[in-house]
Amino acid sequence: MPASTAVRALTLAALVAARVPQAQAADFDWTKYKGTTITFLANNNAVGNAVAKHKAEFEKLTGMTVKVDTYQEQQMRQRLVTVLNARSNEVDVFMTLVSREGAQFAGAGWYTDLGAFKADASPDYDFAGLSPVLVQAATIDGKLTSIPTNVEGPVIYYRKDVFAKCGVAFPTALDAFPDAAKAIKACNPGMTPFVSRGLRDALAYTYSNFVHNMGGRYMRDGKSDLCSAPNKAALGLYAGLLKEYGPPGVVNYTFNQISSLYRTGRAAIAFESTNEFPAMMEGGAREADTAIAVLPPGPGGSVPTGLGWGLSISPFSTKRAPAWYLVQWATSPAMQAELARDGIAAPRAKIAEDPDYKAFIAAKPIRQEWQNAVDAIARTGSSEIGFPIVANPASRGPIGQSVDEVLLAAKTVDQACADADRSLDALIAGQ
Amino acid sequence: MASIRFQGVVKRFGTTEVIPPLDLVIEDHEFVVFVGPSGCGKSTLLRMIAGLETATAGELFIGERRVNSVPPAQRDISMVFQDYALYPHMTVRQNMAFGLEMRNLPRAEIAERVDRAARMLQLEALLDRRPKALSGGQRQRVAMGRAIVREPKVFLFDEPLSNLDAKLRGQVRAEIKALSQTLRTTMIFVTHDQVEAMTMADRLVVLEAGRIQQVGTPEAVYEQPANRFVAGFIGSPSMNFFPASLKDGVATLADGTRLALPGCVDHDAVTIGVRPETMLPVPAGSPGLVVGIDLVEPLGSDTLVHFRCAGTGYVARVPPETRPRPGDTLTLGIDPARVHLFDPDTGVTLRHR
Amino acid sequence: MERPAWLRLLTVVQLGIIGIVILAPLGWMVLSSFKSSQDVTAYPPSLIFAPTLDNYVHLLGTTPFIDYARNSLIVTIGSTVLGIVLGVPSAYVVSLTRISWPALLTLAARMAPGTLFLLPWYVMFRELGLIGSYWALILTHAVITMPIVIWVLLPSFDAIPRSVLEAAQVDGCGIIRSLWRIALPLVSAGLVVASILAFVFSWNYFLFALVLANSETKTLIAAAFNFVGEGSTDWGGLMAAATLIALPPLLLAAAVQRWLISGLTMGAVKG
Amino acid sequence: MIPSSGKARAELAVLGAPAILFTLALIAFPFCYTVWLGFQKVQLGGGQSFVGAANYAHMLADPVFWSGLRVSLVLYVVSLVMQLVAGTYLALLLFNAKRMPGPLRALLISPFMLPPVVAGMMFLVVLDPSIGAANYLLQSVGLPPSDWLASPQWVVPTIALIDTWQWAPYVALIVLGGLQSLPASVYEAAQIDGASGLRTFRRITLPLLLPTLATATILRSVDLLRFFDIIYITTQGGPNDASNTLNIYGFRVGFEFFQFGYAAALAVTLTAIVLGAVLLLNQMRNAVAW
Repeated sequence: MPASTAVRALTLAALVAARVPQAQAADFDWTKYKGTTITFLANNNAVGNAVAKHKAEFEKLTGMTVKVDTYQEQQMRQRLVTVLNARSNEVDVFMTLVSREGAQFAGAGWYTDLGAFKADASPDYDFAGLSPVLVQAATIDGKLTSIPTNVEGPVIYYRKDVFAKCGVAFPTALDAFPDAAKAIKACNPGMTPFVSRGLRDALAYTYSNFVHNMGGRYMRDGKSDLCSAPNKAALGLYAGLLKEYGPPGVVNYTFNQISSLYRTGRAAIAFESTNEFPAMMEGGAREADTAIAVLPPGPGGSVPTGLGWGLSISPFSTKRAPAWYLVQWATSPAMQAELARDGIAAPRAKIAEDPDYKAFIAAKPIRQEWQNAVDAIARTGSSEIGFPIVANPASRGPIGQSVDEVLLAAKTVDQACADADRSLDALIAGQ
Repeated sequence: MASIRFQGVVKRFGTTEVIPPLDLVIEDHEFVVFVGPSGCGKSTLLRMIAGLETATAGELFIGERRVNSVPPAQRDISMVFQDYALYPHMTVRQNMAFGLEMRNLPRAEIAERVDRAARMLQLEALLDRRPKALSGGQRQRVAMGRAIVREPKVFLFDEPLSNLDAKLRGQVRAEIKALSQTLRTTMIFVTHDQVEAMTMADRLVVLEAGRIQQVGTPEAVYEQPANRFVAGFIGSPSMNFFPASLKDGVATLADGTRLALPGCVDHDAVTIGVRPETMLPVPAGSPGLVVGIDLVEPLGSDTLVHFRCAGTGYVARVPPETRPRPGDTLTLGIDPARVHLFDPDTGVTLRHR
Repeated sequence: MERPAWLRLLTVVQLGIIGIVILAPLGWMVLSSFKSSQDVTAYPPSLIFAPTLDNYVHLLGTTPFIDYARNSLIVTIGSTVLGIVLGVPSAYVVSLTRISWPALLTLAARMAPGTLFLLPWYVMFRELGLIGSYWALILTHAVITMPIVIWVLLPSFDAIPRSVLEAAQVDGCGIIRSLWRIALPLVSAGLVVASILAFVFSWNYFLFALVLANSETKTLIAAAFNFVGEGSTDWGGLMAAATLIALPPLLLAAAVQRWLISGLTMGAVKG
Repeated sequence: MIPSSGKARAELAVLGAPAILFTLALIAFPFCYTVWLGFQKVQLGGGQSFVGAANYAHMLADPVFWSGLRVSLVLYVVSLVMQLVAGTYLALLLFNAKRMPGPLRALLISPFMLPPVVAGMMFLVVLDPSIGAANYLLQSVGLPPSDWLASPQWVVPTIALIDTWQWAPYVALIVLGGLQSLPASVYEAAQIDGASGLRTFRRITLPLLLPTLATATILRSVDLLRFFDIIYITTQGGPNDASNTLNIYGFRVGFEFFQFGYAAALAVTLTAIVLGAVLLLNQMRNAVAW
């Protein structure tokens, strides 16, 4: 983004000077669109809820009114697609997962290019401070589809007390994982040694980390590559862990079952999103005995999965300029520091230097571990979840299916990967 | 008060013609009974007068007014239904008042008319009850009351007595007859019961398959039936029909019995009709039909004797003192003057004996 | 004939077992709604726990539950009334004329998957400027309520003796007046059942509201999904919400159960 | 009975037309739009091209469609049989327990009044393999725990069980009505003929109930062939495609994968299946009418 270089330099300087939350540069008129009402279609996750929670501050600051329409992810997408398909101006700002639907939405012209709006940002809006990895991921065909709002990725939550009691060290390599799980199962039979996502349409999120750490990738030379040696190793490892050491019914597990299981002390290791941190710690029972780490490296090194929700503006909105005010406010350094204290990892490295935030992190050791994991994700993360094709959402099905088939012992690794390759090649060809 | 006139009226349901072209005039003040077996079209005729069915073709007049396309409510008729069709959610009073309300009569007049009708029918004590709390006979009277308060030009009755038990039926029959004499209104009464028909009618209209078989006073229809159908339908038990041949004033029945029918024209084949009550026992050896008795049904006032002749079953009505027994042989005399002759092919009465 | 005592006992015992099977999940839901977030995920599940109203307090305090409930009531009552206004005369005409295709036509919507309607309806109501108004929901929910009204009432109308309606005609009622003065009072039990069922099915329907409502008109049932969210799955809260959402239909069922059994069965048997 | 006078016709039209017009106004466009969409390849964000029957050809070659069809039919048959049996059984009990208190009766028939969303959530909690009460109950009586909704083998029976829990009472209501309308004299005759209770049921009650059961079958078929709500809440078609009914699949293709043309083809196919089944079942009902 060459055009933004100057802005970046400016805002960088500004940020150093002004780190107090809600500090406003005097020359930026937040009240320019006073009286305007904008509609925000939000996902009912930590990010969406946090923005909704602070919306009164925005309304006070700008004199605008925000209508927050919150849905659970699937319903939100259903509504969003319906609204955009009808080219309706009903929604001004919406949340999007670029790593999932980005290519499709961008192809459909359903994103406003936010690059053009950056000029109309408050001086303390440090655009350059946003995670370059995420900004890069949100840029499609040179257009900025969305502003990253958070960074998240699956990390290992584990019970250090159980590891200590059983005399097991946290594995330093991915392929040592089954041994650790086995040892825990042996010394603590009542406890689920390992839990992660088994739900077909949800597991690409956790599974991709295994694929990348094993040195695999989804696609090679325009073909599905699931039967390559690293991919097969990842498939065998992930499905095997869940099959041997996972809880009953893990094939239906996604974030909520996983955090319930871990929170109540019935799992030794949980591989789940950083966003689930508050849910895992709820009630305080796990704060003392939990440690957090990224997935141990494998033959492919350590490539944590990292992605973020983004805030986008509908191209059919008739209030795109006011909508941008909400987007820049929600993604501003000041707001992101606030959000971080609600457990939403900010896509801005500098937040970590915010004194209030520092104090917050320092209050509990586990928070520091969590922050470290988030940092690692932001630094080295890959957002390749599923196939890097326009039909990314549809590609997640066969991936999940291959894992579940092995997990349920319906197919061998070879059969499962070959079948998945076939479906995915058809999907790629069908585009 | 009005006459009713059918002119070439036809009724078809889909492609089925239930009433072929029909002409009929019912005079003012007349009590006419439509009678016939079920499905003969008598109810359809009545419902056409009411306006509940529309004539497919032809013209229908009430008084001088052509009513083909006049809705029921504007025909100035009232109707008593077979199941009475009382409004279950209204009291007796409301039931009777409803039709008047629909005509926007003043309240006082409605009350007055309802009271008068209730008095006439002895319904005063029941006025605030709902139909559910009434006996069958009471409901029947309410249905009549509902018809009376309207003070119509024509009363229509659609088998109104068929849901009553035998005793009540006789009583109500008399009441209706009395009513017709009090009100002097044109009344049309539909029934399949020939006793009702005979007892009530000024004139009978006997119908079969949508066609009028005969119109006439009960006596005329009984004594001079127009055809074999009417002869068989009116009168209980039915008239006996014997196939025969007629030559030189003597009829020969299928079993060889010879009956003297003086003055009759010769026919190779003829149907002889004899009413059961005109076959009376005569001393053995007298001229007559010699029969073996199959079955005896004593009715008290008379006794029915069932017998067979040339394989067909017949009935005679004999005085009880005869005391016939099954297996006995009986000689039945036949009065030549009361014998009916029918064309065996068309069923038409042969007038020229 | 008097049934022997042991047979009656057997019936009672079987009913008891079935009753437990039917009511246990409901009971568990209600029980869970009074559990703290710790108790609700405890294993083994406990029957004895310190009951708390937290879930309800939280639900009513932090979510626009009351607003959603009001929206649901407006949409449900609106669509039930519309369903009755459209369905009652239609059922009467079908019953009178024996021409049944209109009744079948109204069922067509029930044969198609609900998702089929979402995209086109959104486009349609947007053109009409009705997106985000209660009308979009009332109209689409009436597509559900109207056939219920028609099919429950049809047999009730059919059961009215034709002669009663003819008597009304002779008495001077036109068809409209005979519906109003004679037929409608006679099918009042059926009308109660039809209204209740229409109300319940409209209250329970979520798919259309998901797309046609906005933040201000969202119905309770469409909002119910929001209680399962990432990072905050709150089983106790979910069960509290489920309990409250289920309450109106259950209360209605209890209030009119006697009519329901006679009225519905009549409708269902002949329909 | 309706005379064909102009006024009567006008009144009939005034009464009958609004429902017809309303229905047409609301469903004609969606139906036509969907049929049309089924012949298009839809470019997200506007623009589509006519592709003839390509979506339908794709459907016939799509293994997920066939597995969806199979799941739909299996779930349909299993649920229907369970609901008819359980519903009839419950109806017989209710019929015999005439002096049962009203509120209790209301509770017994209440599940079908419950929002399916709520029923789904409720069973999600009860049947959770880790925290659910159902497994605890099984284990406490010495039975092995089940994965319920998480087992590819058991997911369809489990969903059928949930649906039966919810809808058997509805079937029971219908059957109860049928029982109440059976002429008492038939039973008296059977008693005089010396038939035992079971034989009376099999030889008299059941055959006489057939039309009622046929009605219940039609009413349930319409919903069961389009099975959606409970799966949408609980498994979304999983594990793998074990509970992926045609309706769920069509929904996912449309709103998760954004392939509107193909989704429309699936919706049209499902509608045709339901319509065909209803017409067929209606014929059957006429055949068993007495």
